[in-house]
Amino acid sequence: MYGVTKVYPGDVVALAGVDLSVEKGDFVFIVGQSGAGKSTLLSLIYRGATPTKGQVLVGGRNVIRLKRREVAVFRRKIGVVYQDFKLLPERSVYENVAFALEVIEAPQKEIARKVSAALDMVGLSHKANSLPGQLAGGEQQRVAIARAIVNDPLIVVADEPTGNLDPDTSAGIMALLSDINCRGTTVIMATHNQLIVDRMRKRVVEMENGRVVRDERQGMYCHEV
Amino acid sequence: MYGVTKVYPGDVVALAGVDLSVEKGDFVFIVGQSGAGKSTLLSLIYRGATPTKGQVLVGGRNVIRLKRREVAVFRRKIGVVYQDFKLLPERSVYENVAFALEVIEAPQKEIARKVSAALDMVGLSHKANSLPGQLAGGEQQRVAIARAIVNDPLIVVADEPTGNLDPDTSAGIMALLSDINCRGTTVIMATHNQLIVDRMRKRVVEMENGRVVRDERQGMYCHEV
Amino acid sequence: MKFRTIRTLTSQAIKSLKRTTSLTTVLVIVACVLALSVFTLIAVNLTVMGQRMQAGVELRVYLKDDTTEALKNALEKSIRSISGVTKVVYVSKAEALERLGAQLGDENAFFFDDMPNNPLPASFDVSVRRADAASDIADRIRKMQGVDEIRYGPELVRNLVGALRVMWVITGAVAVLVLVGASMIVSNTIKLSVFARRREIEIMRLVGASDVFILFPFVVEGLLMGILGAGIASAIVFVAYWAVSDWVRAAAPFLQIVVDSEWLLRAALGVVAFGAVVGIVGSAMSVRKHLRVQG
Amino acid sequence: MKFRTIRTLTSQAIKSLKRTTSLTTVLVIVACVLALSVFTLIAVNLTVMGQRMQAGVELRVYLKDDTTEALKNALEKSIRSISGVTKVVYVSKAEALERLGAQLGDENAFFFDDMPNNPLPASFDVSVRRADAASDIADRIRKMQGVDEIRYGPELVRNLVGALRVMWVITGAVAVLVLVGASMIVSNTIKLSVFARRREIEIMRLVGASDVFILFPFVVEGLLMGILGAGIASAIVFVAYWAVSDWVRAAAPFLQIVVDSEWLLRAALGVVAFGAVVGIVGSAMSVRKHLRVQG
Ligand SMILES: Nc1ncnc2c1ncn2[C@@H]1O[C@H](COP(=O)(O)OP(=O)(O)OP(=O)(O)O)[C@@H](O)[C@H]1O
Ligand SMILES: Nc1ncnc2c1ncn2[C@@H]1O[C@H](COP(=O)(O)OP(=O)(O)OP(=O)(O)O)[C@@H](O)[C@H]1O
Ligand SMILES: [Mg+2]
Ligand SMILES: [Mg+2]
Repeated sequence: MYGVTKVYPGDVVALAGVDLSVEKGDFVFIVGQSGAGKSTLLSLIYRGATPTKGQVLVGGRNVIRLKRREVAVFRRKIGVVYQDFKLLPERSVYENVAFALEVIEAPQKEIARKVSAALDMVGLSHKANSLPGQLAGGEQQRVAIARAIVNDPLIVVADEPTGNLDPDTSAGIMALLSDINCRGTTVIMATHNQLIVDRMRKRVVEMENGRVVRDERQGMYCHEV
Repeated sequence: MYGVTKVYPGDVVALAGVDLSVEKGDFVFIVGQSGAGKSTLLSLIYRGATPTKGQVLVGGRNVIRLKRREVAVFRRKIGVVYQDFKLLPERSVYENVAFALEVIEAPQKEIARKVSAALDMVGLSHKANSLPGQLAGGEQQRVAIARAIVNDPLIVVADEPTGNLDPDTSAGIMALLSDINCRGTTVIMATHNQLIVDRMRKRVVEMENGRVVRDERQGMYCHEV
Repeated sequence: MKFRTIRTLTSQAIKSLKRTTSLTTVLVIVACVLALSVFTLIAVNLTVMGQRMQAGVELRVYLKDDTTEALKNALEKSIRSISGVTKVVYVSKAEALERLGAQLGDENAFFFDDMPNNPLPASFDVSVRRADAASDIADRIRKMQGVDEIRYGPELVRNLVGALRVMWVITGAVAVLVLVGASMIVSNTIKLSVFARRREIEIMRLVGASDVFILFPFVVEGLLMGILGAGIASAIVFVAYWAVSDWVRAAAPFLQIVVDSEWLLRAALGVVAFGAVVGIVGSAMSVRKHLRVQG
Repeated sequence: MKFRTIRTLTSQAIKSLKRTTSLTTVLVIVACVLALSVFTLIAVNLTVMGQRMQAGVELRVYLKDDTTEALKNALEKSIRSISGVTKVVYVSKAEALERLGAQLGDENAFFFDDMPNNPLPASFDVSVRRADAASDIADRIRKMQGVDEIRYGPELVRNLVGALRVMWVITGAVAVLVLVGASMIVSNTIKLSVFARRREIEIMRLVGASDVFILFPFVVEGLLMGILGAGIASAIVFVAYWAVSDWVRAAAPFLQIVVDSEWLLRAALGVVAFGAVVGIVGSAMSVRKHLRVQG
């Protein structure tokens, strides 16, 4: 799903010549040490950053060549769970999730229905009117997840979506992502959660210092098990 | 170390009659589901919030009765790792860590020495001049940890300090906290990381819906093992 | 954009307007519009007054005692033909004497009754359109045949013309200053409020909001702020001007302040429209620039 | 606080000042100080001019022809004793005739030479301190024995006094408006910049920074902004005023503009000090209020 990629933001070499391709409908874990370049790799997919060298192809389109107006349209097809959540601090949980539908100008009724469903799925219906600042860390993370999945994206990019969640809730979220994946959505997820990766037995890409050092179908979190 | 505590922020019952006492030099894990009230409990210790009912005693002092000026002085003796890091976005990593020493007006030389040492411990010496926005999630978390331990606090309060860290780096941080604990510092840590809790075999306090439901010396993450 | 979206975004703009931070911008706009209005009103009034005063400037052209009727008529014709001259009135020797009598007052007039011969010369009273052209016109007339001497209107009027010119220049300079300063402040204030919401804008972009979608609430907010600010300011000016002009009419009736309620109302509406434009353009430009930087 | 800490915090304030967000506040201060200065200078000049003009207001008190020397002296004494009267000059019948001759000009003067008897009355020229008291004083003099009639100074002077009064009131009103508006805007702009840094302030408090520690950089920033803003403004005013006063002296010399470089310099320093105080107080208050709310 994308070709050659290399990035050097500033003087820091975050990605050093990464080649990776993901098929439509895949479920991929990106693992690796802190600072290995996982988030940077993911940001190339939703065009949060552009590579210094190399090309990124998503759905057959060259992401780098997108014009300003096209970027916004392009991003609407990708649901992203950011590592730092990126919730609008002055809007309620409901409004935050609804925002992803408002930008595609969906009918009000459809918005209401889909947002309720998404909040139900992450177990936060009772917090719909809270502001992000009034939520527990794990609750904020689940709002971010709800926003990413609410408009049935083609690709879900999730950066450490269970970092602030207890094992039970994490399992629920993983079940949710599996479910979405079964319905054809590509899921690319960066994580440090060994238990989850080992239990799921999906494709695992391990990174180190900006390079892909391992790429296994049905892999485990660790190199040698 | 503190007495009866109860909190009701807004209409949400985050803590419902919690009794807990921690001895000087203890190492305590707080575990529990997302939204169980762990962060709220911790915030009472460093007076990030005040209880609606009940009293909080830290080092024999009633935290609620502190005057404005005393609060600042009090907080300097407690190192806190916030769940959302709370780094100053416009200061470098070095300045962020140094800030905890600047507020106690330490000599410039001592600041330089201690900050370098703390950044070494979390493995971020090479990023000293970066801004928080230019760091990976796990790197930001480690800056927050460095700031919490840099001025040799009496108590370290850590809220999910390994949420964005890979198992190897997490192990390093836990070794660091154990080390600090051995030198007499009380460590209170909220976490979802089952592996860590199970491996350390320290005191575990489990919370559910704002209540303490389990409190074991040398406990495991889960109820029934 | 669909109409529904516009409604949603507008209601968001109104919500955001209610937050305290927008107050600054509204206040700045109020202050700027007030300052501009005050200066404009002063300038308009000074101009009108000045025109009235200048219209009254006269030259008195004294004729030689031996001027013939024919020469007098020729002279009148040549004076009339000078551009800038608006009126020429002949004052005969007899009329001049009468005028002097009136000037000296009743109690002194009697002593002219038994005057052996009239010593006063005949003259033309020449009105000129613009006071500053008076000396040029005087020079031209002085060279004509039959002219004995030329006198200007009172010194004070000429001085007043100079004073008014000074006032205009100062008013103009201050107005330019206020305008430049005002637009800088407004644009900077909006920039600051965009800066305060930079995270919000970044997040919106990442979620796939188009530029227009992000711009729109800011533009509406700017529009509302502009209308609000300019509206408050012109309401204050409108009421204050009525009060002041009433008071001035009582305290200094000869100033003849310009009061034309229709004109004022139209000006106020113009000011509000101006505020709306400033608000829209200011916020749109700031946000747009910010979006560009973000890439 | 230790000196070292003060140094550290000050350098932080300067760093933060370099960011664009502070520009707004500096601009607002510049604009406000400029507006205030311009109005103050106009007001000062108007006042001085007004005082000069009013000093020139005179009443002419005509005496009856049969007034004895004794009565004349008594009258002079009573007029002098009226409060508000600054000067009393006696003009005899002969002097009055001379004055009329001078008024009428050389070419008309000759016909007074063969005047049978002098028809003009003697008079007192009475100067009064304040023009608006003139009519009261005239009323009192009119009732005295030996007084035939009283004439005022020219109409125009009285009108000018009225016009000046209007100007003062407008200037005063605008000055009050500018002052109130300026302080609101400055305090709001600082509030906005505090708002933009609310997270930073919150984090500082959580790390154990005392109020003074947090306040200090803001206060220093406010101080610097105030000095900078007021400094720029007074430099502009200083230079502009020199230029304008030169130009005015050439264009309208009779206006006699106030130029006293020492006075101006002292005023400029005062303005800068004022700016510094506004900056300190404004920022300290905004941050303090913000800290209070945070609890
Ligand atoms: N905006 C930036 N400017 C400069 N360097 C950056 C920037 N963003 C990331 N980096 C650097 O690039 C490297 C890779 O960062 P990245 O965020 O991709 O790591 P990561 O694998 O996501 O780590 P983590 O697991 O801790 O989130 C890090 O060394 C980081 O410091
Ligand atoms: N400022 C606030 N205003 C209102 N409710 C709040 C606020 N902060 C927290 N809460 C609520 O209090 C409850 C407990 O929150 P808390 O942050 O203590 O949970 P937590 O155990 O730390 O969860 P997590 O593991 O997800 O961080 C949650 O339901 C949360 O929504
Ligand atoms: Mg990352
Ligand atoms: Mg928490």
